[in-house]
Amino acid sequence: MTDFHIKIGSVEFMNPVFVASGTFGYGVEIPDLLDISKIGAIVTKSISLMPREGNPPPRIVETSSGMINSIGLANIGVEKYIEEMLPQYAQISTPIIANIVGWTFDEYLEVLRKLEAVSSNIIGYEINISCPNVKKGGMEFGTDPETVEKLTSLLRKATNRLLIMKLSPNVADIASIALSAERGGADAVSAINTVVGMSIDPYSHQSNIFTTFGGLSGPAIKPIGLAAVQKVYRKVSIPIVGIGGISSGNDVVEYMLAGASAVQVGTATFRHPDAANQIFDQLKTYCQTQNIQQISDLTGKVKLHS
Amino acid sequence: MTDFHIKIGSVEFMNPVFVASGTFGYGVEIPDLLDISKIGAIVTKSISLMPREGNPPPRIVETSSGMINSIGLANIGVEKYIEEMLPQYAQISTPIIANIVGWTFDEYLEVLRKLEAVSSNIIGYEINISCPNVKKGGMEFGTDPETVEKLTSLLRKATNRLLIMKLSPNVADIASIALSAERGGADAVSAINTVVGMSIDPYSHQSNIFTTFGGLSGPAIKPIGLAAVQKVYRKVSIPIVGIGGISSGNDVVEYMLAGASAVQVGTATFRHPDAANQIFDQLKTYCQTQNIQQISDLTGKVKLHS
Amino acid sequence: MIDQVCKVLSINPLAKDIWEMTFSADQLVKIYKGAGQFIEILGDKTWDHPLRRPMSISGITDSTMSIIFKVMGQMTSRFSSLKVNDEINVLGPLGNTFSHPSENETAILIGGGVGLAPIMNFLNELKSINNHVLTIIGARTKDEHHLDHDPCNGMYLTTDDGSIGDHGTVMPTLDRIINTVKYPKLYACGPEPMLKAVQQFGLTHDIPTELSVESYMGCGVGLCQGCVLKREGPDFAEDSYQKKYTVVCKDGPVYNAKEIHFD
Amino acid sequence: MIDQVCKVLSINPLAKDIWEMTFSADQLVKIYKGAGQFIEILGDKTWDHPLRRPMSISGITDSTMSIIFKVMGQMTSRFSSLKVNDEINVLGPLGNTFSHPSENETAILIGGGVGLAPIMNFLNELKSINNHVLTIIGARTKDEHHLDHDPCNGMYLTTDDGSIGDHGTVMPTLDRIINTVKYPKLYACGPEPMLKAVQQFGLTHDIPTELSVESYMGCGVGLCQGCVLKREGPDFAEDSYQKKYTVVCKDGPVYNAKEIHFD
Ligand SMILES: Cc1cc2nc3c(=O)[nH]c(=O)nc-3n(C[C@H](O)[C@H](O)[C@H](O)COP(=O)(O)OP(=O)(O)OC[C@H]3O[C@@H](n4cnc5c(N)ncnc54)[C@H](O)[C@@H]3O)c2cc1C
Ligand SMILES: Cc1cc2nc3c(=O)[nH]c(=O)nc-3n(C[C@H](O)[C@H](O)[C@H](O)COP(=O)(O)OP(=O)(O)OC[C@H]3O[C@@H](n4cnc5c(N)ncnc54)[C@H](O)[C@@H]3O)c2cc1C
Ligand SMILES: Cc1cc2nc3c(=O)[nH]c(=O)nc-3n(C[C@H](O)[C@H](O)[C@H](O)COP(=O)(O)O)c2cc1C
Ligand SMILES: Cc1cc2nc3c(=O)[nH]c(=O)nc-3n(C[C@H](O)[C@H](O)[C@H](O)COP(=O)(O)O)c2cc1C
Ligand code: FES
Ligand code: FES
Repeated sequence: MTDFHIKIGSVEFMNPVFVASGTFGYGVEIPDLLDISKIGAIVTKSISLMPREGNPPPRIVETSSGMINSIGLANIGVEKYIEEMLPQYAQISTPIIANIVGWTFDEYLEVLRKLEAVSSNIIGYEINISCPNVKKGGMEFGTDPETVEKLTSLLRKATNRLLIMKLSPNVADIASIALSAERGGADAVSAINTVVGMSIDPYSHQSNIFTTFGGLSGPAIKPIGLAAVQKVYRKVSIPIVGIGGISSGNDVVEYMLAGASAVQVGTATFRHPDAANQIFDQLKTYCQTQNIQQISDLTGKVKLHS
Repeated sequence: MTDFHIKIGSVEFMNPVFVASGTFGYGVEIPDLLDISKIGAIVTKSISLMPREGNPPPRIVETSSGMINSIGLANIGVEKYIEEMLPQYAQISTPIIANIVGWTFDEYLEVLRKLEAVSSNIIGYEINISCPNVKKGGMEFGTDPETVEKLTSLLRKATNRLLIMKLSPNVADIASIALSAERGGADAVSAINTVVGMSIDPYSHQSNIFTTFGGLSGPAIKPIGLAAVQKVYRKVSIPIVGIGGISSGNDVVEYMLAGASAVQVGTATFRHPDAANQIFDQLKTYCQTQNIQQISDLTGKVKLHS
Repeated sequence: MIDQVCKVLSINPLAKDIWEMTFSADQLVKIYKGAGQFIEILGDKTWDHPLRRPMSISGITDSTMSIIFKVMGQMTSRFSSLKVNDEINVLGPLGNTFSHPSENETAILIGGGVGLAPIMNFLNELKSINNHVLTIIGARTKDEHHLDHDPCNGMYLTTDDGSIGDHGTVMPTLDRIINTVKYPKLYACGPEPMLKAVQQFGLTHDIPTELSVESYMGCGVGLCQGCVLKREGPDFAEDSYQKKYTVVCKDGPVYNAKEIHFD
Repeated sequence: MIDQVCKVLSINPLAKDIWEMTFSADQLVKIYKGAGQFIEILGDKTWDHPLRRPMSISGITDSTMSIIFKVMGQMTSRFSSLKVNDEINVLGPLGNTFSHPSENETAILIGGGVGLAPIMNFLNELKSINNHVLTIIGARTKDEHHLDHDPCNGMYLTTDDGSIGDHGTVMPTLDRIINTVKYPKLYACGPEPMLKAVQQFGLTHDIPTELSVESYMGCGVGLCQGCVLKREGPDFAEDSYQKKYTVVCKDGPVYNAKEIHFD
């Protein structure tokens, strides 16, 4: 029997397979066919200070082994989230990680403070920094090491709960951003968010996404996510949550070998709402046949040639 | 009948579908089954000052809708290239673009000068800047706008032939790099080179690539290439050669709509050695059914929603 | 909803590029709620085409479901090459249903192109409860029709080129027969221009109208927020997050014509 | 080489996880040079698995080619589910050939696992020109063999577990029969440990030895430089760019044992 417990910061999870932000709603409006109690943790869609209606359609399009989305961070806003969603978590045993987004330092901080202010069943926060910094001329928060360190330390001061900074892959050097998050006091980093992509209908000549650019996800980006995790693993000592194109138990193993302590499943859930559980089952089979005693033993154990 | 002529700098090409660097050798050792005279242009594998044996195997691995390579810029070096390959171009009517790589400014310049010094059948140069700058602590040339501008202007002074700077996608802001290339005097930019990726065998725990990190190519990265081309198109006025995951005539159309004047086919050639010609044939059919008079009319004509 | 591996029981061409496929669905039919609902098919185990394809349920029995589909692109073309006994993965039933006409109302069903799929299903549902129904099915030309023009039995075909049935879109026929009905209720499914016309017609004549809409779908189950459509008016369903957009796979695909806004 | 769409003519299991497939190849056979050559199969029109899969030619007629393959992963598993009349896209013939033994030499062919594919092809080629040949085929256990142990006719089987033929790897058998032959020439194809052992044996006993090697391939035609193997010694083929590495798909897959270096 394999031990599937993993630890991130001071929090222990029963199972390293989480569901990714934006692909599982708030964790309460889930399809009836699946048993969420078996999922390692649920990361909510990004929550902002004010409600957001999101971008006009078309919001999604399929690509080779992937998809592009531009949902536009549609969400009910933190107040309604506290009012309507938080109470429902009392009925759920699955750990909930609230994903927070903002366009200024203050916005991030205020959302976090509002959540901290209420006694809640949230186990921690994941911070979406793939968002344009309005004060810095629209550059993504996640592209500047100093900004990331400052944001992290601001949030760190405001909570003792698990604090995970979610890294953008659209940078030249993701490891240095991770280092900033570590210096700022993050318990962990997660990587990667979606990769900037575009798609055009050759017949109508129209952009297949209203906002022209969207976020590429799915198996197409798995190699990019794996490289990011390995690069970050070499640079920081805090745990890493691996994300990007995970659709099988073997994919989880690849991410853990590259350096992840846990993983998140995103796009795969759109093919099978129950994907996270199916992937965990495949992981169990792998561990049994490969005789893995402790899943956390895999973390960072890739054998390099050079 | 569609007119397929396109112009880059002052050079006119009969057909906008080229073959990409590193996927077609030097253009002379091509498989007997294909007629290269129909190809728009051949970009050679990267040529360096000294011969390079390349990286140890494993050098390639398949991924979802893509592959990772780490050939290590294996090549015979510029002197042998001049001696053995250049003379053979006399027999070929297809335009040849020599791709050049270096690890210092001087190396790039010396390769270019050596090629310029001999009367040759090369129509121009593509400069591979996805290479660590040894003087700058191993940061890729292609990630720093100043470096790119400096390199471009150095090379510009040394040649009047077509000068194309090949952009790396592994940056936060590819358009600003393109702008540097334009300022440095490049006739055009090409985008994109491969995306940093990794792959692990979950059973052996070994990296599937000797050098751990390699370059992701193929349809998986098409959305990334398209986004890059569109971003660059918005920022510069020199022509763009679109690269990344092109495997059909429709893909060429997408790239042109996004802003490309021509395209290069890479990985697709590994499935069908004749891919570039097949793709051009598909493009012809598309143009016929869609009644396109002039292929260059498509460039940049994507219809945006916002 | 459930996620069932289904066996293809029959697959036949109905008209030009239009196919009917019936598959085993014993689990799915148990939780089926009514005409208007759809399923999402995963035709391919590989990730080459990651997303499922939504298809209206066009027919149902104790243990089977049918769809009618048009070959549009790569996946529908692959569906058309499925053979009897091949397996497909079906997620469903999804979405809401058409609401039945009240006792004094007469249902006028309007289908355009493969929009006839849910319409035929609803027609059979209403027939089974002895409702009086009129049906108009539009297509561009004869080759795209597989039904008979049979006005005496309330089945009107239209073609843009007049090659069968009434000449023109569905609208002139609707305009003509609407006066023969005291309390009409309209139900339509088809291409957006047709839906717009029916919506306009219903609003202008103050006739209750339900439209089944299409939208590019990601998950089909309300998780991705990809399938949104703009709302009209202030009403909105409980389970969508936004006032401006409605989530078609969950709140739809059937809407009161007053509720939604086409661009 | 050419790129031909071929029809599957037969596909049958030979042993545990091992299949033989024969396909139409009228164009391919015309330019075939001899045993040792291989083909690259594109089993899938989608890009889910982008790369072709290299397979040694195991048999050939006027108009057909055969391969023998082992189910290793996703594509070989898909190949095993191909049916008669299905189409595959085949690129070939690729690579070089085994060189024939000179008149006074006796060929000893050694195959391990599915490495028997080019070996069987070469055996038939040599038989057709009346060469005297000895063949040793190794496997882990009986289930993986489909030939008969027939030492009288020069066919030796070995199994690691002794369940059929000689007990052990191919090496003890080779060691035993080598003394019955005056001028032996070794030809081997199989897993790397076996190739290493045969290489070592050939070098130690100064016996001319040819090895057919495997390598992860990209293009199969010399364009990608992905399939390299380290060289031993100074000799190198004209058409490879490097002294250190040889390009297996072009310079190989058959090498003089002195030429190459396994890690
Ligand atoms: C709720 C709902 C119910 C539905 N019910 C049905 C149903 O019952 N029956 C049915 O048939 N469909 C139905 N659809 C639509 C169906 O889902 C789509 O037609 C299907 O997903 C297309 O998949 P595809 O892979 O074949 O096409 P894709 O490859 O995804 O794309 C097709 C699109 O590509 C473009 N295109 C491709 N090739 C060409 C070309 N040669 N020339 C011009 N343009 C081209 C067109 O824009 C076309 O719309 C429904 C959709 C929804 C949302
Ligand atoms: C010149 C040449 C000639 C060849 N000739 C032949 C031939 O005649 N016959 C033949 O059969 N093969 C031959 N091969 C090998 C053949 O090409 C490969 O076996 C084939 O490409 C595998 O493809 P795949 O998609 O099935 O496996 P892949 O999915 O590409 O990978 C299989 C690999 O994955 C790993 N793996 C997958 N599943 C498991 C598991 N459950 N447990 C442990 N490890 C696992 C293993 O490392 C295995 O090697 C030849 C190769 C070359 C280069
Ligand atoms: C439809 C969709 C919506 C998403 N919304 C969010 C979001 O609100 N916040 C966030 O941090 N990430 C969001 N993501 C990114 C995912 O959490 C994940 O990082 C990414 O999709 C890569 O994983 P995958 O390849 O498994 O999907 C979204 C992804 C998709 C596909
Ligand atoms: C095997 C291989 C080798 C390559 N070698 C080079 C090279 O030497 N120089 C270079 O500029 N790009 C090189 N590239 C990058 C390609 O030219 C191209 O930019 C990239 O593969 C994306 O296009 P694709 O998706 O069509 O393959 C190589 C790509 C591959 C797959
Ligand atoms: S398709 Fe995902 S929410 Fe509707
Ligand atoms: S497989 Fe591409 S060079 Fe050998």
